[in-house]
Amino acid sequence: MVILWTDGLIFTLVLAIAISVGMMLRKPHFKRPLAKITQSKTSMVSLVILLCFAGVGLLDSVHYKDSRTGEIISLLDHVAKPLTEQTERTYSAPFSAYLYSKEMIIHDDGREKWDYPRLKYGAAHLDNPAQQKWPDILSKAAIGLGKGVLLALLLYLVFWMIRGRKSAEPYRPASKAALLTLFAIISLFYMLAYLSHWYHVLGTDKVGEDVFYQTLKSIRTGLVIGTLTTLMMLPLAIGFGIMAGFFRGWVDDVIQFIYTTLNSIPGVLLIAASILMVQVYMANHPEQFASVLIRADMRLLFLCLILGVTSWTGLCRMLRAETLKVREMEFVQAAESLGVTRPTILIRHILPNVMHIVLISVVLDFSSLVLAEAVLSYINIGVDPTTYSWGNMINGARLEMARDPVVWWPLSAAFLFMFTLVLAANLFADTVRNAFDPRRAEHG
Amino acid sequence: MTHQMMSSFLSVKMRIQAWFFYSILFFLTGCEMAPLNNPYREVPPGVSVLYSSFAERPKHLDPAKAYSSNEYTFIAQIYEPPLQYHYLKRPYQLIPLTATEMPTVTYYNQQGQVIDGKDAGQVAYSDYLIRIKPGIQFQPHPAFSRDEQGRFLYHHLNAEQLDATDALDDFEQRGSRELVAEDYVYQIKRLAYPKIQSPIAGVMRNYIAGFAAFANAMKDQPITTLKAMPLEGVKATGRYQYRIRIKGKYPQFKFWLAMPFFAPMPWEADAFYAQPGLIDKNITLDWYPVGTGPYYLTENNPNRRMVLTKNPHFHDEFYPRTGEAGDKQNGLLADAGKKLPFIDRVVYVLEKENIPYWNKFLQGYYDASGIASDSFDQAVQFTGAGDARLTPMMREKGIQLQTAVTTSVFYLGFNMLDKVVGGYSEQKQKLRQAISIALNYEEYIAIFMNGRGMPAQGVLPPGIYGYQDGRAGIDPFVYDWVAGKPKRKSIAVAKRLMAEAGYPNGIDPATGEALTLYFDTASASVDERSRMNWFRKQFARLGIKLIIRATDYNRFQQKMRQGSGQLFTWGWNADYPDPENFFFLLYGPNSKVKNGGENAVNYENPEYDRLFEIMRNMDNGPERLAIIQQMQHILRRDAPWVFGVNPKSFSLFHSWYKNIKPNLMANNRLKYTRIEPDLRTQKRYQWNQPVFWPLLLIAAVLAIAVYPAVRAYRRRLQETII
Amino acid sequence: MIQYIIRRVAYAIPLLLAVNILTFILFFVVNSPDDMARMQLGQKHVTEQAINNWKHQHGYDLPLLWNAEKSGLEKLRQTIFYQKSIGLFLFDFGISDSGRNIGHDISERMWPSLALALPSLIVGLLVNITVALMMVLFRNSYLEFGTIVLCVILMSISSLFYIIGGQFVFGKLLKLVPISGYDSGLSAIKFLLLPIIISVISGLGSGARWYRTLFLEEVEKDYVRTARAKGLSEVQVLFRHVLRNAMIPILTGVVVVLPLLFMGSLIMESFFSIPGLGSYTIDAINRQDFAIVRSMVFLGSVLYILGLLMTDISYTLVDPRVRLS
Amino acid sequence: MAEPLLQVKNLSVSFQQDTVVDAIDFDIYGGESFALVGESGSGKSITALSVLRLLPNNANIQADSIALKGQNMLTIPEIDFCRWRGRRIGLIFQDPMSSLNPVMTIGAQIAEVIRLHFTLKPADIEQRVLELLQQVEIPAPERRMQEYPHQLSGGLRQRVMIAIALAGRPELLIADEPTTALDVTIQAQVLALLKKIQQQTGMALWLISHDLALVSNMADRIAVMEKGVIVETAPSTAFFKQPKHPYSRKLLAALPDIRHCLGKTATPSTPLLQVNDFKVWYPIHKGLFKRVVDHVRAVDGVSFSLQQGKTLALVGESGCGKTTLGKALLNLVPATGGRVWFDGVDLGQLSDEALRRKRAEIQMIFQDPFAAMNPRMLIADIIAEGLQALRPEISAEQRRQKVLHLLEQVELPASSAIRYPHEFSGGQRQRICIARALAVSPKLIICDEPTSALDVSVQAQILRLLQDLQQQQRLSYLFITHDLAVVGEIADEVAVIYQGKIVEMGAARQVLTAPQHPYTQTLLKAVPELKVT
Repeated sequence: MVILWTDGLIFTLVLAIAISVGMMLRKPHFKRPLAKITQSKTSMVSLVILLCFAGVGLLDSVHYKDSRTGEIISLLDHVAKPLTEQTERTYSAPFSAYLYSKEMIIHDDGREKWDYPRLKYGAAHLDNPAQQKWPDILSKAAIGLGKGVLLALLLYLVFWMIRGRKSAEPYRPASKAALLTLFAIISLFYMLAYLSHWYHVLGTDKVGEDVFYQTLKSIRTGLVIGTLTTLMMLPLAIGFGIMAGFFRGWVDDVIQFIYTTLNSIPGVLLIAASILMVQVYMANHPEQFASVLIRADMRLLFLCLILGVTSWTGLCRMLRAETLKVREMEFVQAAESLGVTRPTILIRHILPNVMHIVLISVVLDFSSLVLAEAVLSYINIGVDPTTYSWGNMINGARLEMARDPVVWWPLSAAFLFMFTLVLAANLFADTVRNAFDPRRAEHG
Repeated sequence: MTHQMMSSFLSVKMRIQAWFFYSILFFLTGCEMAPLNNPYREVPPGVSVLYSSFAERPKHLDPAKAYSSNEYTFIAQIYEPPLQYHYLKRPYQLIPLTATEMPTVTYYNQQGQVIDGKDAGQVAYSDYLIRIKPGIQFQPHPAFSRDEQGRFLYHHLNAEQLDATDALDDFEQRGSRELVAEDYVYQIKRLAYPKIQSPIAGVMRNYIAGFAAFANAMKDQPITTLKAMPLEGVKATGRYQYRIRIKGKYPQFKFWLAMPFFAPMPWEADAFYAQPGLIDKNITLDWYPVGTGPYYLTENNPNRRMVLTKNPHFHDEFYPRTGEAGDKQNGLLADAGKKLPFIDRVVYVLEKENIPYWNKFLQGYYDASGIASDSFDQAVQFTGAGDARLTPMMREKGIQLQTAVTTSVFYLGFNMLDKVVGGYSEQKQKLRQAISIALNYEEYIAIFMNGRGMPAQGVLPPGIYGYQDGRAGIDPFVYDWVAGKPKRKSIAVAKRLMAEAGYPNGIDPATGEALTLYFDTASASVDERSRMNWFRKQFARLGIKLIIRATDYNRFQQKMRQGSGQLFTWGWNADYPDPENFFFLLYGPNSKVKNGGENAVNYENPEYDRLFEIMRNMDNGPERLAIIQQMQHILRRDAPWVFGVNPKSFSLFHSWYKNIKPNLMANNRLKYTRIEPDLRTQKRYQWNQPVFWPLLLIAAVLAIAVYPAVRAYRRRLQETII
Repeated sequence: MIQYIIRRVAYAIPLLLAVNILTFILFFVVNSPDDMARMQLGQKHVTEQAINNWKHQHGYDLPLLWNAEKSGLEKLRQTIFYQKSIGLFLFDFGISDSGRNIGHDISERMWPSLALALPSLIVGLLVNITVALMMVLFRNSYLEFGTIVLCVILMSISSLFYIIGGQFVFGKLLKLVPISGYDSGLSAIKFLLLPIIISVISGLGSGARWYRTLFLEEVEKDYVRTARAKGLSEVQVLFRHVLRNAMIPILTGVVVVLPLLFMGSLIMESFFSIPGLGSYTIDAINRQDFAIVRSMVFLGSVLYILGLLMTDISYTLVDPRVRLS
Repeated sequence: MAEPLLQVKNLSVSFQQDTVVDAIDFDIYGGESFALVGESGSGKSITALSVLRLLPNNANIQADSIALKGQNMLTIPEIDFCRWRGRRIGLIFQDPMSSLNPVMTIGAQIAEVIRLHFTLKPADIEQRVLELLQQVEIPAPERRMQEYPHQLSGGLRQRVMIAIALAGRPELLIADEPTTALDVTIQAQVLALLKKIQQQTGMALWLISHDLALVSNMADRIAVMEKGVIVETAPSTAFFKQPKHPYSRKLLAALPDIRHCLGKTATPSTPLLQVNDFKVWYPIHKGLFKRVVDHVRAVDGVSFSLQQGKTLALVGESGCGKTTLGKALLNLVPATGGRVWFDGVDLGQLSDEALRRKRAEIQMIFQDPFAAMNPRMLIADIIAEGLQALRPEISAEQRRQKVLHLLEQVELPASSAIRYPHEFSGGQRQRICIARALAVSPKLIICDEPTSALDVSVQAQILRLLQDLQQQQRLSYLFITHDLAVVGEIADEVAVIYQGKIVEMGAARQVLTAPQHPYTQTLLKAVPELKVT
């Protein structure tokens, strides 16, 4: 069991979320919005999707040293071992039995022919792909789907066992939708997984790695960027924001000065410089970064850090403004007249009343961060080129789009997954905002 | 900027008309029309313009500083050294350019008597006497322009003159003058001048007599004093002839004489550019060259494009009448004896990404192109015999393919100072040999270079004297000769070598774990990942665990200098077609760590060094060849490099592109090329017919999307309570 | 008013100083002057001598922040930081490490950036407002819902997809526009058409939603009810009252970014090889040309601060309630 | 009787599930002034808005008919109906500030209506605007036309609103709480103006208000609304003589009355709070270096003393500095000058810590019970907060007991301890606030308009509660209010504040019955008397 930096942080984050949700469930002023969220179909569906992504991400965050190769791999790698091992020479289309580029084939009889060679693994079990392929795919898909459905039903049974007693009447329609999505996802995913034993369901990339595997791996990167960054920035934003708003005077001036300075530096330059810095550090301390994975992980973490540093100012400003409002509220004055000390007032009166802003902005930032990762990777100041990420995939895809015939699947795959994640995140964020933002309580 | 605004406003009127024309036209008919996607402005008919590109702006256009290929693409067309390589003849052959004939070399011994110089040891110094053609004129340039009294117009610019100028074109007076030997001498002085920081100053001070002394003398003199100050070893012995004195014997020097470093530089240029205030407007010798070549730089906006225009004063030079066998059939002698150059103008457009470049090439907006590995399948296929030819699609476009094995080598180096991979003991040799076998460069070439390259068998690439192909030329430690082909030894052999080297199955007895090696790389691009994965796999086959350490180029170089690296890939591109230019990469005294030389692996083998010292001063001949063979063998045994790849360059040319012959030494090829503009125009029309219906479709969809809104609004207006 | 501006300008100076120091430190933690020299001098035959020459010529042979040898003020003056910073404050950016005059380059590259950014901004603004107004006009109807969903979808697509897709379809397949490049004057139009459209579309999702919320906030207000009570029709209400009030945050929001338009857009410019400041910056980063990077950071901060100032002023112009003090 | 101008038959309005207006009928006749009275949330405003179709889309309106001059409005399509608004039915809203477009000059806002409904030449329009402004008695109309709402005082704004409403020469003018946001004196003026205009133009006036006293002076007929139902409709004279419906009676009974002060007898007692030449000034910064050029004198040299177990009422209009004074006494706002003795101690001399504890003996009850409690905290915690802060030594259990005791004192069920503020009505919240104040067993409670946000009936209860508490624990109140009627109910002594200074002070009955200072007199005149003839 190896725990990388990001892994550790992710698990702490998960823990934190679990706890805070638990606490929120007890607080009625959270209960209402939460109820609102759980009642909306879209939010529940997107939540389920997000959770599924998160599941994959977590699976990919449990690392251990593989006894055989001594490489550090994650559970996901373990599950997807066949995918990692079945690498072709180069591109091949989804479900294809042939390589995507012609090359010299030397037949057994020594004849040489310039043609598309068969794949080493993809559809290798067929001896005459031309006729057999599609029937085979369909049948296998059917089997896979069937198994998937069974699995899903099984899960349902367990699920029902657990919470069947206290049936959640009010949430009926939404939870039904959620369960349906879950059902669909599980069975479809299982089908794909099943098929990928025989085929490259999303094709292979330039060096013949399975694109399906890459996209799965990319999920973790996206999630880490989206979540850890906020984790990094929250303390800064909340601390400074509230203090500036509450104490005003010189404290306010100093904090404002700090974030104006940070804001006025073009973010890209800041990020670029910092990333360079990490590389220098790694170059000077190679012993600490024994394996590619660790190096990449370090860089990823640092990227989150620096993104956090560049992005806390926005939230900070909002919190400051809100605090300025809240501190004028009469209950704060009442507390003062009751002789409550200022720190207590900060914690007990100010913080809880600005928390909804934090929540909203966190959820909103998530998607934009996931998108930002892609852009940064394009300018080579994103994640380490050896880490799987949608950004890197898109980056490669630029070249592939120039080919003729076009290599469309890596781009499409990245697009599909990224789009699903971000869309889900956005929809969810919307409902969260509508639920928690007092101003938007009335209209959608 | 004001300038470009002006030009833009001038072009406004006609543009508007054009746009209206297009827009009207396409809604009426979809028929034949001027391509909308033409990135260039129209050129007057009859003027033949060549379109090319540059990925990164050249750092220097000063022949004393420029050293990289992207700089040479420009200055080699502008500056003329005394010698050049024959365009058609192979093996590469030096011929006079501005010189009347090849320089005459006389050798002297200590006592100063003339000797034949057979024995390099005897030679104290050798004189190169060069005669240049009279009547050669410099390009038009304000630095030369004088008033009727013969005083220089622009050598003492005053304030308002400076304000008036934004680019070089703003000096309306342009003069010229005849090229004299003194200009060549002056340029060599510039090489020595410390402030200019010529990259070859370090090399030349070892050869040209008095070079070092001159450099020291000029340490803090202003550049204007350069003219007066004499340089002992270099003297103009007449208006049209000058002499260069070389310490000892240095046969390779004649190759230097074909490089822009030794092109003439008029002192007026320095005098002109030295004026304060010009540099603030980016008017420096680095951006506005002054040469005698077939072309001169008329527009230099490294942010967008650079334009070479035919030099009106260009001296008589003619297309070669003779070539090697087969040139006639290939039509390479069609223009024999015609006056050079053929093309009126060359436009280099800034193009960072190679995708747009490739697409524009296919659309006919670039005349020539390399092949990015991603577009390779689209362009090229291999026939049964394993040789490359164009795909049908390309052929029907009439595109021509040209291939050549470059005189360069990409190798994987072992840092010989390293404890694990370095050292000269039997075992270390075996370890390195094992790795050499395991790294299957055939596969590498197939995957990452689409077969554009051949596995290197030694230090020397093909086309360099001393290279042998066939059985004699293979690396016996890595290859066997099977069925008339070199065949890489099996992985089993490598494993055995590993065992003998003390790492059975790659297990390091010291740790008991798999042997861990570190691979340093400078680049961090995305496709690098797959390359690194490949390397990892290859090493894994020996049970070696490879760890990639990617940093930026600076760190990488630093590592190299400190010798803290272990494995790394690097390449070398020939300066001149002589084996010395490759063998010196492993010459002990050139060690990077010790002397900051080019010997990056810090290889040091007394025997090899001895042979090298003999070899480098010899003229080509059987005994030189013999020594070269010995050296090759030593290297193959010690295996300080895994001799990686000699890349093959594939380039594509459109049908209107004439006189194509690969020439890796000559970089002033431009003057020989000819294009047929009419053919090009016609093809462009044919290839770039815009497609409009999707636009209409989109419009329709939008309309449909908006319609319900309108209807809903109508309904809203009519609604009542009950 | 004047006094206010003066105060703000005075406030900007320590800000810029801080920015400058920060970038300076960030950069020199990363690479030493020697690295820079090597970077610029190229790879073949680089001698120590040459490096020292280069450092001397570009003034990198001084200590970074503190010169121990010198005495008194010179301790501060004779440092790279002082020498390099002082010019910036006079907007004399000096010579780049690769030997070109930065000020000149900036003044040249500014215009393409502007030619791309300004139209994108204006067109984007118009489109966003129209869509947003439409949503508000049909609020609580399936139409609004549909548009919101569309917006969310647009938002969820990475801008890279838009660019790649756009180039592929319009440039390569339909051959309607040049794939990339730039030209001065009106001939720039055909190069800019695609980038502008793309940036508008990619900005549409978030923009329209944001404006919608602004409009909705206004629609809730009492004076809108008054306007209805006056007898204005829905459309009149929207255009005469809601739009006008909502324009205040919108306009001021736009004003903030106005100056920054000069900085250009990194991605767009490098994809369409438009010779603007955006690509200039990217190149500088990749070439580690500190002089340029520093100048651009400085310029960026100046423009940002200018933007803030302009925002405050524009408030007083568009909103009668606001007074500066 | 003549055919009614506006006839509403069986009108119901509902949002989603809950019905806010339930099958009401009423008529309004030409030229009369009709008042719809009810407490907040009774659905009176909704009724008006629904008639004009100004409710948000999610409102569901049903009615047999709403007819103007016998013309059923329900069947008129929106596009035509919006021509009626402003033209045939004018509307005045409660809050003149937010009801005016902040970025348009008032001239433009009035002109808009005219341009909309009449085809006039620009010059004529301007002329008409002037007329209107004069009609609503706005001084210097030419100048005002060019000004923006924020440059006008509340009264003027409301006049502008009226002008806008009148601009269309409507047959019916709906005034929705037209004066609630205004000070007493202004209120009187505005009402007078409305009356006058109604007589001039002979249009019908539909007045919507919660203030029976006010209505009694204005309306010819009165309809009382309770929870969406009209419980009683009667001519005002009849109504005030003897209301039929119990709810009406309750309302009337709850009305505070100045005359109660007559019953008060001054029993001397020891002074608890003594304030001497108390000042609260806000600096005005100007210039490059933000020099202080002048001060806003919110409270300017106030001196008074409050006796143990008594109530001193600080009366004044909004912005006169009474609230500032209260907060300054609590040190929520820094005082600029003056001295304060609180039962014998000079607060100026105390160290911060001692001050903090001493100050706890002075507590405050705020105007807005909704803002006065942290919505994120349980009632128990809210009440116990002061105890925790000042007496950390007492155990949680004791604290719980104390809290329950307090709740009982303010007549709230013990169960409310574990609930959250939003679950309570305004009145209950105010009780909780009182409990919170009592928790630290103060000697003095500053009540800042404690009842002005409440309905009359609730107001009465709170006042009673306060009085009871005073009896039980000899509390002293510093009662800040603008409502003289309330003063009459509760105060022993009255201090009238005008522009930061006390202009008149004395025993309640004396000040209220025989005011000396002219300002006090105008105040008293302005108070709407319940007309019972």
